Amino acid sequence: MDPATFLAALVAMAAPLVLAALGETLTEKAGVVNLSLDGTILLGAMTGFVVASVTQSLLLGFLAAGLTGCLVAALVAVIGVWLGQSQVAVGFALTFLCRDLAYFLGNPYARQQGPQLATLPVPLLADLPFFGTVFFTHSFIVYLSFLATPCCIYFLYHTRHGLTLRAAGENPEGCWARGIDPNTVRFLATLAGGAMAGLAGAAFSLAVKPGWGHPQGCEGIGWIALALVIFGSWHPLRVAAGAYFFGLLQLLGIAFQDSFPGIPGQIFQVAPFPLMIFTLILIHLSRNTKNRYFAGFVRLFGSPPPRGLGRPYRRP
Amino acid sequence: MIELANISKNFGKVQALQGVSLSAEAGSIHGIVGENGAGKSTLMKILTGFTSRSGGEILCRGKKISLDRPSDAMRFGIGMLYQEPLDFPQLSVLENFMAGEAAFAPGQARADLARLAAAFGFVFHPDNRVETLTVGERQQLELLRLIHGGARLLILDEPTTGISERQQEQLFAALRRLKADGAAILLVSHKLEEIDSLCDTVTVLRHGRVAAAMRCPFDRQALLQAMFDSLPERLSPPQTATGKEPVVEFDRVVVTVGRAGLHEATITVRTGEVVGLAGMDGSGQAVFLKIAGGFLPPESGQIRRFGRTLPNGCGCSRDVAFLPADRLAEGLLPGMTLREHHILAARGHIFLSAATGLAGSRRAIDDFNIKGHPETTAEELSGGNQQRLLLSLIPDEVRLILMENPTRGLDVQSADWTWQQLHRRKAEDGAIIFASPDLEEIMAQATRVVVFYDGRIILDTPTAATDYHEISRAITGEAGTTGPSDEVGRSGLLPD
Amino acid sequence: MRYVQFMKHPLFSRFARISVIAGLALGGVGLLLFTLGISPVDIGVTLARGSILSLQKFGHVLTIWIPLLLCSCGLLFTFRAGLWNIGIEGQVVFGAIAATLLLREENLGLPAAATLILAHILSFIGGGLWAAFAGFLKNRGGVNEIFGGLGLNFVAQGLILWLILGPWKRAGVASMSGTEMFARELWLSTPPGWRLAPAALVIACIAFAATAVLLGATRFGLQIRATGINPTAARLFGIHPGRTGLLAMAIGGGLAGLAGGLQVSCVYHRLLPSISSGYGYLALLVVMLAHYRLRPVPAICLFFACLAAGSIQLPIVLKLDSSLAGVIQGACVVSALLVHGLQKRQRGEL
Amino acid sequence: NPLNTVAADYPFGLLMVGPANDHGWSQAHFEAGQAMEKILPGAKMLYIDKVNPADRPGITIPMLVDDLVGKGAKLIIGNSDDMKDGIREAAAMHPEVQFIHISGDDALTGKSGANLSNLMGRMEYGKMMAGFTAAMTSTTGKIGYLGPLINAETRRLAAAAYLGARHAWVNVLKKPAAELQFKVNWIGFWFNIPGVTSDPSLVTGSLFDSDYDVVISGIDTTEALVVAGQKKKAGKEVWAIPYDYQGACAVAPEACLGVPYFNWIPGYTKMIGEAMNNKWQQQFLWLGPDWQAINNPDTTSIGFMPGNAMGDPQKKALADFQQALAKGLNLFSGPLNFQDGSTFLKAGETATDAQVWNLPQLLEGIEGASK
Ligand SMILES: Nc1ncnc2c1ncn2[C@@H]1O[C@H](COP(=O)(O)OP(=O)(O)OP(=O)(O)O)[C@@H](O)[C@H]1O
Ligand SMILES: Nc1ncnc2c1ncn2[C@@H]1O[C@H](COP(=O)(O)OP(=O)(O)OP(=O)(O)O)[C@@H](O)[C@H]1O
Ligand SMILES: [Mg+2]
Ligand SMILES: [Mg+2]
Repeated sequence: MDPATFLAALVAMAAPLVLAALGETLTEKAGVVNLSLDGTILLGAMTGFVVASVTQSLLLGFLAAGLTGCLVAALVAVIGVWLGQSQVAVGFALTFLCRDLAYFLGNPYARQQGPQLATLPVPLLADLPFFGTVFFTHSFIVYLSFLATPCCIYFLYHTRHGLTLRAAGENPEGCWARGIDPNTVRFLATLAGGAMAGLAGAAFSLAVKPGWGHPQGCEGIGWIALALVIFGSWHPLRVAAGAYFFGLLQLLGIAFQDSFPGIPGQIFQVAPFPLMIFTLILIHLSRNTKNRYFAGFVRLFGSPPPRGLGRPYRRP
Repeated sequence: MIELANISKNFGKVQALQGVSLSAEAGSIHGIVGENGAGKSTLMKILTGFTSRSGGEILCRGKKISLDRPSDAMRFGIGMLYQEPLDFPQLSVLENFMAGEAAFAPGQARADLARLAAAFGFVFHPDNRVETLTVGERQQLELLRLIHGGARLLILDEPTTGISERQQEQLFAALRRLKADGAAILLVSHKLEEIDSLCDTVTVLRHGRVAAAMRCPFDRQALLQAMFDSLPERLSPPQTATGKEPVVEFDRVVVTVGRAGLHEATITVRTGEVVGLAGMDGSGQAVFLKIAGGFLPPESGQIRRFGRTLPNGCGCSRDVAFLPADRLAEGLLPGMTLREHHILAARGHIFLSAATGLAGSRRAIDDFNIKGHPETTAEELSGGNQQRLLLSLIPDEVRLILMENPTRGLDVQSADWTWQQLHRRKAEDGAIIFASPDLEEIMAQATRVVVFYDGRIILDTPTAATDYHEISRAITGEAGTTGPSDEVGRSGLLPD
Repeated sequence: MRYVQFMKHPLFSRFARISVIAGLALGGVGLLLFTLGISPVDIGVTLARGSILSLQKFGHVLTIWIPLLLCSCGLLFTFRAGLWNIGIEGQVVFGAIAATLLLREENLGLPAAATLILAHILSFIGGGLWAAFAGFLKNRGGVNEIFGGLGLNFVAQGLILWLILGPWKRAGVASMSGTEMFARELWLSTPPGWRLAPAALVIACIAFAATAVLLGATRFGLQIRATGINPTAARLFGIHPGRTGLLAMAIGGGLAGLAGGLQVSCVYHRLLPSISSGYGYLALLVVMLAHYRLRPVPAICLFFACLAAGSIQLPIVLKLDSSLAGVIQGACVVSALLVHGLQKRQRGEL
Repeated sequence: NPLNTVAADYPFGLLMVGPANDHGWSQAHFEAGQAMEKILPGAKMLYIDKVNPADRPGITIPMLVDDLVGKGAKLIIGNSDDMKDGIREAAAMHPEVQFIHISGDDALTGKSGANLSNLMGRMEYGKMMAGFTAAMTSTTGKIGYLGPLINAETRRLAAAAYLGARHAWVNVLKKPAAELQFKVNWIGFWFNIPGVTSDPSLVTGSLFDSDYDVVISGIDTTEALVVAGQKKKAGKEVWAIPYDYQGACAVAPEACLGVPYFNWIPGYTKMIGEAMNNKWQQQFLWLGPDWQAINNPDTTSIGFMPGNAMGDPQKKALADFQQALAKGLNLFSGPLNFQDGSTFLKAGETATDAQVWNLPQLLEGIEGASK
């Protein structure tokens, strides 16, 4: 197939993953691990589809999905941030609660016809020779995923609130000493991340894999997103790159199915995880090494996690 | 300018502050001194709203103000340099400088940082990560940030622990300048010469209460008096024959952890010795003990225990016992009962029943009269009883006992009793090394005193050959006798 | 928030807490059903009918209870050592693979019984090694056991897919529906009329007893606990935190692997991609709900197993989706966390 | 004739591998089962859907059979090749109950007792029509086949589709056989199991993106048609041919060329009817279309429902093709080679049922894995 269509397919299929992974990046930058991503995405996909097909309004569908994501995230934040319980525990429990809730509530709407997001080519740009096809012939959610990365970077590294957010994840005490309540920051960051995960869900059920069912087809994406955040070592650019890289792997997996009959294509679906572990090991070694060049080299594509990640803050 | 009216604070059952009052005047530097755990930091943190207070009021220019959170304090121009730097190591200098500011203007901030740094003679690369800075530089950065934030009342909590002479000069110059500009400064310090050279007034805290308040020039004697409990007249140290064979040998040991780390420590402790480590918190005693115990590998230099070079990693060998200062956090297993502690400490016992170790722990409870029963969990014990428990866990075959604040939180007679226990414990061929903020204790129990200052062994002498004043002076940094440590090592062996 | 005051009460006992948690969870789900116009009572009755009200169905409940209990025991070891072994799912899979390695061999020349015993030992070792690997990554590679374990779960999943579609596929067939069935004599024997192998039940009970003894009544168990509570202090007692943690991981993984072995030897009689049936993850929920204590585990496992087995009746009888079971399980755990957190507040620890 | 004898209350169980509303394989069975309740007075269906280890972890066929039998089921249908082992085991456990295993052949191979029969439709014809339509429609001459797992049945059907396509290409359109590309992509199971199978949407998408403009679905669910519909909306000239279920086109009519489907009513009526009247005997039924009325729900076992997207010329050509088949045209006739080049049928030979049923390999001219 010609590269343009290939890349177009790639960016389209990676769109929800990018959104979810970036959302989680925001959350973790603020020092909170929201492990419930996989469930959130499914629940978002379900609400998005159901609301959209009941109200026949895609907009409402996406809004509902985002809101659902917020709600789940709020639970994580209340229990994991304010009640000081293990964020991993609550996130994990919610993963499964949300997944099954989605299947249960969505069952009556399973495999029904619902509205789909139409592609809207950008008037002039779409006619560009190569880039037109790759970038400007998609649905709005894909455009959103394009915008998400720069927006995230701008927010995190070029705005006051972004700085505050990173500060809260880095050292909550220091944040508090500077007159900012880290728990509030964390709460908001978690909500934001959850909302993006919810949107990602709707992106599946209304655009990428239209429709709802058991399975919907986006199962497991949440875990991938979590892995990508680490693989991209908490930098939006690297995380997004990781998401596209993952998409690439999957498409190649299909393309080469015949070339390597020995290797089932779906093996490529687990590729991000070994990579994630590898990244973590590298970062660890670079931390403990005396060799400054190696350390510097690793810093290029890997940085340590926020210092306060997963550590609840309580005022003395 | 700002006034604190009988502030009190308790952490759970620990009463950190009781009815403390003090005031800071514009254009003056106010010193706060006191032994470790006196409540200095807590008081300051309350003034910045970092810590909530249990009682008392804060007044600004005479009228009560509500000051419950740092943001309030910032509105009143109160800024604090915390004892343990509260900055963001992985963020850049510039970001640290900007964090928490109302406006976000990197360009502007960069310029301001450069300007201020120049004005105070500091040097910063705005884009370096803060974790690459030294403690001193991090403090300087914080200071500039506070000034930039328009702080009119500056609080500095032990700003000079672990920074170089030069940085100290720079810092003091800066402080004098700020004072001249009419800022009010609260300076927490353990180093009396700093107080002397900088402060106009000083308040002494002890056990969370104001022990004294003075104006400069200070009577050093009275100050020490107020800081530490009543000055003892020379007690005669216990007469224990100092054997010849070495128990612990340090040879040019260097580490850089802790507030001050340890610089080229060389010392030999021989059988029969009871060595008291004096010095302000974080001057190196704790690190010294951890290394001797084998819990912290030295970065350079050599350690031999009983003539054998230590293997790195877990130093757990059955002839050494270590009693850490923070009992619950480092020494005991909260949630586990006394019985379980004793089972773990003792040998044998593969399979356990409800009765296992019961007799043992009962005996220990009686011997060390711990106020608890075998099924009491460690965190339920009071501070003193936790210490008793730790003592009771020392195995019999132990030849070297290492202790941080062995009698912290013990009343007088149980302290004495504890020491009897310890001396009895110390086999003829063993030794005890302990750190204590309480000079009285050192003078009374140690056969040899080693004083640490900024990670260096500044004084090392038989107790008999020194006196209280020399030691307390050495503790605050002014030592006549900073001889080369190997010679000091020998001096430790002088028969008295 | 009535139950908050309730919790302030000094007499707030464990029993009271349990009832609060259950009330919160079941009440919540009940409310949901009610708003959907479904009668919670019908649901309850159907679930009960489908699980405990018939001997045969109870057999099915037990077939779920066994692997669930094994995994939960494994998790008790790791949680005691302060490790969050989310990698347990992969350890179950690995155990299953290890057992299959032996069971699919036609001409091994061993008596069936010996093969079976060997296979289960192998499954224990397989799971143990996979877990130890996660522990090793933590100790040496600084990879947090949560992310490491999660990663290894998916690696194991990839491995099993490759085996089933590659080296171990049926002759002329390439299907995710699994490998060839094992020879009849290599099925863990079930008496006529029974629906589960008594041997499996015995293994599970022994495993639980062993866990109880090891953790509750041996020096080793005490050392694991010490490591989990306070590694720094543990070293003062002559314990190597790293090593002890690794050992705990290995044992925990081994039990999970055993569960996987039983899945192939007496439930499916072949290896399939979803061999773990998600029991590893479910066990994590069980142990969380038990608040990491040993005693409640068998009961909670039974409760969860009943839900899982009974939920089959929902589509048949009430035309509802079975996933309601998962909703109830999840709701229980979340409300447990909520209650524990609120209590922490009450105690002023926050 | 079993139809006009009123039997007593007769519950029968239906185990469906997928959801009862999958617009595919399982729904076809489900609706046939419902029809039984009308056609055979007294017959009453008990059903469980999503019967597969991924959707129902820890639940095995014997367990479910126990349950259905407990609810009084006298006959049980297992509708998936995936259930072969389970049904065999359950049949051994419950000799008093009759079992119908769809798409299996235990009754032929004698791997099971007398209480287990097999039922299947001669879908090769349907697939031939699908392939035929695809080739008649394709502008690029590249036809994709979205395969499930690989076994004799799926090889048989893929091959049939290919033969139909080649017939259209060579004998109707008179184009050189070499210009026809026919590629099979297997996903690994009958429907998408995330993380286990390849994602059918992605596979279909990548087929369309590499200029395969018609995709014939061999899996139970409708992803292929959904994706085709999306691409159509995005302005791409592509089509899909779903599978299994008469109403499958509804998912995206504008992209649907038609659907070869199963109609299980005749088969069920015969087998269940006989069982109800205690005339059960073990048998292997492989029922074909009713060539007179290929879409007659009462008589035909497989059919082909033309879709909105099929052009009139294609419709006409298809009608002729169906005539020819009815007259006995057999596309499984030599010379035919296997994928590896070895001969399957020499010139003049025609394949026996057994040869077609157990097709060991794909045919020469088909891209894609054979095993
Ligand atoms: N967060 C806390 N939780 C519990 N107790 C605390 C906490 N912070 C301080 N304390 C206790 O309050 C008392 C005063 O502590 P504080 O840090 O103010 O002493 P300090 O005078 O600053 O000692 P140092 O000279 O070592 O800094 C000590 O007994 C300490 O153990
Ligand atoms: N975490 C706890 N849980 C239950 N009881 C506790 C806990 N901490 C302390 N107690 C009980 O409260 C009593 C008072 O504790 P506290 O530490 O104030 O004693 P104390 O006056 O400091 O005695 P000491 O002089 O020995 O330190 C202790 O005797 C102990 O039995
Ligand atoms: Mg202090
Ligand atoms: Mg006390």
